[in-house]
Amino acid sequence: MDGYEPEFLKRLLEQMVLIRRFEEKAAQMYGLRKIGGFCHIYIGQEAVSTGSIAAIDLKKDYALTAYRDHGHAISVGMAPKIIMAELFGKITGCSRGKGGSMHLFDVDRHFYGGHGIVGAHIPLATGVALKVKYNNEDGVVLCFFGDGAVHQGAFHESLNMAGVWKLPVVYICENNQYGMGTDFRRVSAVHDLSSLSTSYNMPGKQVDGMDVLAVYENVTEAVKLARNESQPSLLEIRTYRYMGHSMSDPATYRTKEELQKHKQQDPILILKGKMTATGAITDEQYKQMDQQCKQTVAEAVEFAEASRVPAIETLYEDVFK
Amino acid sequence: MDGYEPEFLKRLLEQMVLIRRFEEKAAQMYGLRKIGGFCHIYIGQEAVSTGSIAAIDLKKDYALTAYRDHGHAISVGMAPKIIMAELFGKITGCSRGKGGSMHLFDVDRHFYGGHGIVGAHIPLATGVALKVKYNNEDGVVLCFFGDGAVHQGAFHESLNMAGVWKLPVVYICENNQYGMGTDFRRVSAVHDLSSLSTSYNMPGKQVDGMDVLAVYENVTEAVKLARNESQPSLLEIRTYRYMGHSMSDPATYRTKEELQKHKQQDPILILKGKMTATGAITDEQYKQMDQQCKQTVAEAVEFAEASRVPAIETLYEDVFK
Amino acid sequence: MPQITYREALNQAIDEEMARDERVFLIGEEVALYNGAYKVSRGLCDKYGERRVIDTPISEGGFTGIGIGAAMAGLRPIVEWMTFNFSIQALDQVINNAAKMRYMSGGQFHLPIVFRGPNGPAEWLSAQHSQTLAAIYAHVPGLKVISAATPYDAKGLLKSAIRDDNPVVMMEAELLYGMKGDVPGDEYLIPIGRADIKRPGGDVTLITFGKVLHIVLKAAEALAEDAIEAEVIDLRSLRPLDEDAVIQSVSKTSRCVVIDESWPVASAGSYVAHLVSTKCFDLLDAQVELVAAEDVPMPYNHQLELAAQPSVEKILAAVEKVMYLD
Amino acid sequence: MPQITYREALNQAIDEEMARDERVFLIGEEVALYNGAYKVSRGLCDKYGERRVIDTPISEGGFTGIGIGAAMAGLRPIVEWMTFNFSIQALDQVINNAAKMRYMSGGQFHLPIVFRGPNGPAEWLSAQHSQTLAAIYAHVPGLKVISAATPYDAKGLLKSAIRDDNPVVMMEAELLYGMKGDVPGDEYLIPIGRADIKRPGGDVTLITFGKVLHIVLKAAEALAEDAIEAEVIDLRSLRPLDEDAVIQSVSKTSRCVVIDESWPVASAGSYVAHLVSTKCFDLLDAQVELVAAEDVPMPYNHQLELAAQPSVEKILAAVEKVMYLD
Ligand SMILES: Cc1ncc(C[n+]2csc(CCOP(=O)(O)OP(=O)(O)O)c2C)c(N)n1
Ligand SMILES: Cc1ncc(C[n+]2csc(CCOP(=O)(O)OP(=O)(O)O)c2C)c(N)n1
Ligand SMILES: [Mg+2]
Ligand SMILES: [Mg+2]
Repeated sequence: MDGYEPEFLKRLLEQMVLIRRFEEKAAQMYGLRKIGGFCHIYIGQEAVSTGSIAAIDLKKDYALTAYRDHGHAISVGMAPKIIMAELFGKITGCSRGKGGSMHLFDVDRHFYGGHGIVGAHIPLATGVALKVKYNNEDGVVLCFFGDGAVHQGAFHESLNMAGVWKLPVVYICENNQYGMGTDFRRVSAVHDLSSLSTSYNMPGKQVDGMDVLAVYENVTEAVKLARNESQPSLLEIRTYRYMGHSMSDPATYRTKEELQKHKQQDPILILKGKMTATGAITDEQYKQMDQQCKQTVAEAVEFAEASRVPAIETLYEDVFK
Repeated sequence: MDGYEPEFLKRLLEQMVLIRRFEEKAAQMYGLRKIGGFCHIYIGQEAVSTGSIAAIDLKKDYALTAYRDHGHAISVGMAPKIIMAELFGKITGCSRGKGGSMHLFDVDRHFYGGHGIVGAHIPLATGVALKVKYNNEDGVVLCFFGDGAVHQGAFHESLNMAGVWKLPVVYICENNQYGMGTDFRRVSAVHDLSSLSTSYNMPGKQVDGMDVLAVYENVTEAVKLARNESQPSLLEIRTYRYMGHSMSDPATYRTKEELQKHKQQDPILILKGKMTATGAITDEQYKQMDQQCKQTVAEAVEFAEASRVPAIETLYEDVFK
Repeated sequence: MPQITYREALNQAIDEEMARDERVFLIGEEVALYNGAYKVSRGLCDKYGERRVIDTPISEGGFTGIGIGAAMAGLRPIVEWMTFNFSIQALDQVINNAAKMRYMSGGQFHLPIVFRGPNGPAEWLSAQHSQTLAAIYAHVPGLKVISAATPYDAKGLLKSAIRDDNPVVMMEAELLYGMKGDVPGDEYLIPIGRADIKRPGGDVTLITFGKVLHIVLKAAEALAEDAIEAEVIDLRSLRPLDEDAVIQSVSKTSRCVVIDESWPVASAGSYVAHLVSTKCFDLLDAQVELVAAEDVPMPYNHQLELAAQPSVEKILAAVEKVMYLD
Repeated sequence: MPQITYREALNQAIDEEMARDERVFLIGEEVALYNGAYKVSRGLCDKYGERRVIDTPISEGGFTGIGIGAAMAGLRPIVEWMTFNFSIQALDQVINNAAKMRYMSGGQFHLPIVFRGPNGPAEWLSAQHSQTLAAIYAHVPGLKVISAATPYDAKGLLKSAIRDDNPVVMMEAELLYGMKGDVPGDEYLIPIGRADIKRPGGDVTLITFGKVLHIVLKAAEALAEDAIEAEVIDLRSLRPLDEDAVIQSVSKTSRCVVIDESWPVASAGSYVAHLVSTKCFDLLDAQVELVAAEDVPMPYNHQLELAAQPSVEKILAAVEKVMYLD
């Protein structure tokens, strides 16, 4: 905690709370059938997108992730109402109601999605890093993916090329222990996923993903390597998702005890605890912060509700430039 | 050399000479346009197929490789004339003139190809190993591929599953230093390819591929692991091809000196040298052996020449059983 | 006759064939402990164990190829793709290995393997998760390609596919899994390569396959109210294609609409339309119309999503055209 | 006008566009130090260096996706596939990412990227190395799909493709790389989406694209000896398709044969045949015939290999059918 500005800590805390409240609301709206399809909730993992993206400068840096992308979208600074409108399939959504939950994008904030095919965005992120290096820019790319994605050929091919070409990219495996219903240990020949980095001649490290400051510090280190030495790396950030894989998954493959155990490592509680201990925040201030987040999310729903559905003609738009 | 039966050594030597003579003839026939398309010559690498396949029992074991497959076909015991007829596109060829140089098969000898898409046969070999384990058989599978193939996603996906499921397979990377015109160091983030095994929780080892006995011994070890403990492993067998990638490649990407240097490590000369030193073979016997091989190859050409081309109706055969 | 769901019908087919033949096994993501992403394999792991119901990592190319290798070596794998969208990652294995191995080995191998899973759009899934990939598989010689629109067909076709000694791609549909229908208790097989007349009629032939059959039947009912009797042909198999059944029907009706929820260009539907136009040139009283998906990626918003797909209205409009009622 | 090879025409196109726009780069296997497996990129690495001409590992899915990511971020990659056979490994990247990214982001991204390489059979290569994959790409909305049959078209189309702000798949042909033809010294572009009449005629329309154009032209010459004037239309672009050009020609000739060296089922050729049959129903004097590859994997033996492909004889037989001369 030493050396952190209270304002910075508050920003991290507030962002995590905002994600939590947003996701609770999204789940609720899904139940009300305002949102359809696959909806993957980020609750439990808030520290990962928050701590990681706090370590980069989106004016020059980039972030990409898979379909469990609401948290990242909030972390890059997208307005919750624009995200909620997208989940509602409204024309005011970031993707004009065409992408939905899995396909959030904000080109101006350098948030390049929001991708649905497991592992298939890893080459894309690597290509963005190639562009940064090609243009001799000062940027780095954060590429987020799940523990399930590391067994895709795309992971291997991308990391090898990033290793050969020394691209400025940080590969962040959000190991939330499960790929859908599968415990990652059942499908991975090695259980320390950070060790996969050795095949690509890059550093690899396991990070506690429930501690947003640990995430921030380790990503900051990896970003420095990428920025200053164009050295890619792989971080395995150990985290946990509280809800099922998607809204349709009852998550019967794990015990209540396991879930409870992890909830005691709640990323919001941990940071809040540290901050109250050092006086960086009072209970009153926290309540106010939480209230504010709830308010923001409620307004997001109002906005989404009030927005129009896309006109049928838009079906034929956005195919080509 | 200790402990080897002279007959065994002679068999290895003869097989390598037969492959060499066969390949010289194939190259010549390609020049005469008796053979068309892509033709990948194995000269320089004879010790790999010879030493490896000598370590298995094809009654219960299996072998698969890529398109540079003439050597393996001879090592599993396919008749040179059947192979040559296939290269000539004749109906008497192992694949009825439909497969050609890249697609040699002998189902009875458990030689499952002969495959043209780089890396794509690695899952197939893994699947054969799955069958062995499924049926609780005593077999093992040798899966050969080049240094270029390890950067395919298929390699990564297959080795992970073999590692998780403990399949009886030995992955043999024939590192002949080049994938087509590309020095493998230019496209691989790590230069010790055997080290890729660590990502899959399996042993990995580099082996001198110009020494047929080193190949034999190391593959024997790996086969034992696979057979007795159902433990897969990865061998990087370091070898060198004397000719271009295929018949159309002048191989200008390497120096004459480099080629000469490697030719001094010729696998045939090395074994022959050891055998003459210990008296396991005389110069006269070697000449006779060589003569016999040349004769076999000449007869193979005669057979191929005399064979009929497939009738046009065969175009529609072999699509379905 | 017992009424069961499409999902249960598939489950029974797999279960019966696994009981019948020890070489049959199921492999794919979440098929074992999770009982299948769409619960098609419910109970099978409990019954047959993890040796014969195998959960894989998310490695479509890899486990599809592993299935093919196992088939070369004599097993009879059923490879489940969680959805066909993900099968594109395995396409090289299917096209270059499964479809060609027998041919390029001069007949030395045969490949008794089934690739199956839900194909086509469900709801609110956007572009990457809502694709109908029938055309790609139908294009490739060396494959058999089938599609079931009812629980009855699902069971009978899947059992035939599992017993077939050649690679069979079977297309199911997420939105059909819950559909109920009559399925006999006694064993039956449906031969691969035969179309099925799902509704007889003499005025116009409607040719289709897969999930979209059900809206075609609705359109046929609407037409019947106007005294137009549509014959609805469910191809059931795209490869081999039952050309005779198609030609026979069009010989009778002289008018034809093909309905395929795939994109229109280079699709199975457009091929069938071409075939009818060519083979029945002298019989046709009107052009053959194709009702296909709109030629755009699939959007997320549900209204747009529906607008992108064939509908009763679009089918009726096409029928009006070929009957010169418009 | 200077006579140069098809290979040189492609090389000039890339060279000129790289000189013109710093964002254009070439990536693929063996494109740099080896100067290309088929020498299309000869000299470009010497001229532009390894920053802009990038050799990759054998990782089709990976480097294709890297190209797409680079395009999302503002570069203009040319991805070379050594042959289209290997592009199946990259198909998920093309279909699910390149073709859909703009759409599913609601227009936030555009993807100025070209995927190119030789498509279709060469000689003596057997099943895995001799595929014509036009149908698969033509099926997918969000892509532009073009094919050049002459050096002139190769240069003009490739330059347009590189300047296009959308993903363009360009199909070349190994057996055309050595072909010579007139190519102007001055810069020119050929618009994507327009067919080209390669031979005017009034008796029958022959529609084709790619390498097979040359045997179609031979067939047209043979027909001319019998006083049958065939109009030969080179589609040049399968997506978008120049429907007007096709309809206009058939309006004149009333007879049509489509020639496509792909397998017949669900092919671009069968789609065009369907389109003509439907749009020109009242104009046609005969059924539209399709000359395609035989519906089998490609064999190695050269006679069989030739028998599997469209030929002058097959085209003449089809023309005889549509002109009722058989
Ligand atoms: C190629 C592919 N295969 C299968 C799926 C279906 N699928 C969606 S998410 C998922 C699990 C992914 O797990 P993980 O990578 O750990 O990410 P998490 O959901 O835990 O964030 C699967 C199998 C898919 N989207 N893409
Ligand atoms: C997927 C795929 N990409 C590209 C090719 C073209 N190709 C054929 S061989 C080869 C080089 C392979 O090198 P390596 O694996 O080292 O084997 P070697 O030829 O040295 O035996 C390439 C690029 C192919 N056959 N398959
Ligand atoms: Mg996970
Ligand atoms: Mg090599």
